Amino acid sequence: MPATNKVTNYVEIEFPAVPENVEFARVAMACFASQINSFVLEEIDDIRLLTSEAVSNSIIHGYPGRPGIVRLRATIADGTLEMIVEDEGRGIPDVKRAMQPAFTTREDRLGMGFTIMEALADELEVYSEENKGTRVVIRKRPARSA
Amino acid sequence: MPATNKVTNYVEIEFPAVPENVEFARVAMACFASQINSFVLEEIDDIRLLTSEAVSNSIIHGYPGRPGIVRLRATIADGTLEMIVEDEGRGIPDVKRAMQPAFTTREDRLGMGFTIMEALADELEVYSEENKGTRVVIRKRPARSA
Amino acid sequence: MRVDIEPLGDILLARVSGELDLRTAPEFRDTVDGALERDYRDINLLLLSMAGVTFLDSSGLGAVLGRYRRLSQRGGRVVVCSLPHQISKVFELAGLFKLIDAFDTEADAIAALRGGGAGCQQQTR
Amino acid sequence: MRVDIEPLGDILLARVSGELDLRTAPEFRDTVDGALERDYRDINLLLLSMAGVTFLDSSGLGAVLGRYRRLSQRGGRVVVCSLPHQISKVFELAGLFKLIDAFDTEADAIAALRGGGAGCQQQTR
Ligand SMILES: Nc1ncnc2c1ncn2[C@@H]1O[C@H](COP(=O)(O)OP(=O)(O)O)[C@@H](O)[C@H]1O
Ligand SMILES: Nc1ncnc2c1ncn2[C@@H]1O[C@H](COP(=O)(O)OP(=O)(O)O)[C@@H](O)[C@H]1O
Repeated sequence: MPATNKVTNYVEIEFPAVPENVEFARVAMACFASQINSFVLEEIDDIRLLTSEAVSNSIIHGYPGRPGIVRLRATIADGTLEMIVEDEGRGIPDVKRAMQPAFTTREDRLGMGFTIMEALADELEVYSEENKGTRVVIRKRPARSA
Repeated sequence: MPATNKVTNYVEIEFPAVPENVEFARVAMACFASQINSFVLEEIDDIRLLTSEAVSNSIIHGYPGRPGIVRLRATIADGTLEMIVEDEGRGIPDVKRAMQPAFTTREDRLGMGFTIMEALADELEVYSEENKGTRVVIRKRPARSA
Repeated sequence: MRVDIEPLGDILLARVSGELDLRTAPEFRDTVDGALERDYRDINLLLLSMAGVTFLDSSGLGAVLGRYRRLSQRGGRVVVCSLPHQISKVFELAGLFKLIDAFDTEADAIAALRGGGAGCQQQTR
Repeated sequence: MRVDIEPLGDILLARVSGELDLRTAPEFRDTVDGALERDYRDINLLLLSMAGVTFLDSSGLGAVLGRYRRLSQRGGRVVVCSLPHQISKVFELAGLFKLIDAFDTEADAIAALRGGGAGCQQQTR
């Protein structure tokens, strides 16, 4: 069914920033992404990982020890998946620095979330403003097009 | 983990009314519902079916031959799952009649969607207004509580 | 969703697997009708073998019932077999077993179709 | 997520399965630390056998690295084995193989831990 590659489709999802919802977000994104038939299983696994890293960051760093909401918007256009993960949390004062390998503001963490995302995404954009929130844009295309 | 039964959690999902998204809605609801640990596999299957019937109705009957949006809101409170499936479509002139077994306005269909939903849900409420839209509220509790 | 068609003399066996819903029902219909109307016009007994069906809702039932109506019109018959528990439950809820006979196995269904039996070996539900 | 603990003399074998993420990492940590600090205080070699792990992200890696740090402090050692391809990929991307040796099988890992080898039988990735 190569036709799906031209269809534009989207989903918008909103949920509270609690660890219970990270798995939900992964499953939802993996299922939505599989509408692009030319994604192979390993790419769907990459999408699960990308989702998990971005959503976990919003929960831990965006709303540390306080309630909040995470928004997820995924779009399929021209055979490319775009995922936007957004919070209205604490924000990142220095995005460039935050994206460096091993940089973390929590000592129980690795600081490798953004590094993993950069490795797996075709494109990664991070927009953030202190005390306003963070928006992570991830684009992924099938390596083998249909 | 019986604690999850007291947690209140929710997800809100929005997507275009196209057949491609029925499977997505099913998978998302099944995954979210499984946060209630005492649901057995057959009950999760029932939730997939309930979701499929309500979302398919919004797509076929709510927006016949035209684009539209379906909204899904699922909430977990006190160990009960509540799902709200909503469209801003054509609406149902006579809900009571529409819910009768074998009633359908499309001859290629069975008219058993609402009958199936009534059988599987603990509670089913249908609110509709002509040319405004339809809202289906489904509640389901695990038969064996945790 | 996938349909594998196999002619067994006077019977057309269609093995269905995957999810049969609003999205996939048209493909199911086209494959089965295509086989009956193009490749096997002399066959009017259809056996839908559903062991591999992982999901079916009322849109899927509608597609099954559509085949039943078409074949009934030309004096044929449709039966189903090997229904997983959840699929059997949907047939039951929708009252479809009143119209379409169900059997536990392909062999049972084939025997009944050839014997012209009314489906007394019907699957325990 | 599930951790099954089995003492093998001087080695504590922990077989991990399921999804290791932000939600399940605390349970993993508590189970492994509980075993090392309560039930098997004399053991300071930990083998994490991960054949059954179906998902792991940087929160899961953090939980693995936390056990490595704790055991290193008391002169112990942590190694991993039987990593599924996708899990191995996450370890690799995060550079964790620089700190933690990986082996193809439990037997390889046990031999290396007992021989005190530095991990030259490291899993091909
Ligand atoms: N959504 C977010 N809101 C606020 N800060 C964030 C967010 N995402 C990332 N950060 C900041 O960027 C740092 C690096 O993130 P990352 O590379 O994912 O590593 P880690 O999550 O292990 O700290 C975090 O420690 C945090 O300070
Ligand atoms: N979301 C909706 N919007 C408009 N009409 C609806 C909607 N859902 C159901 N209906 C009406 O109710 C009837 C019965 O629905 P249902 O029992 O699900 O059977 P079927 O979908 O097979 O027709 C439909 O034929 C349609 O006229």
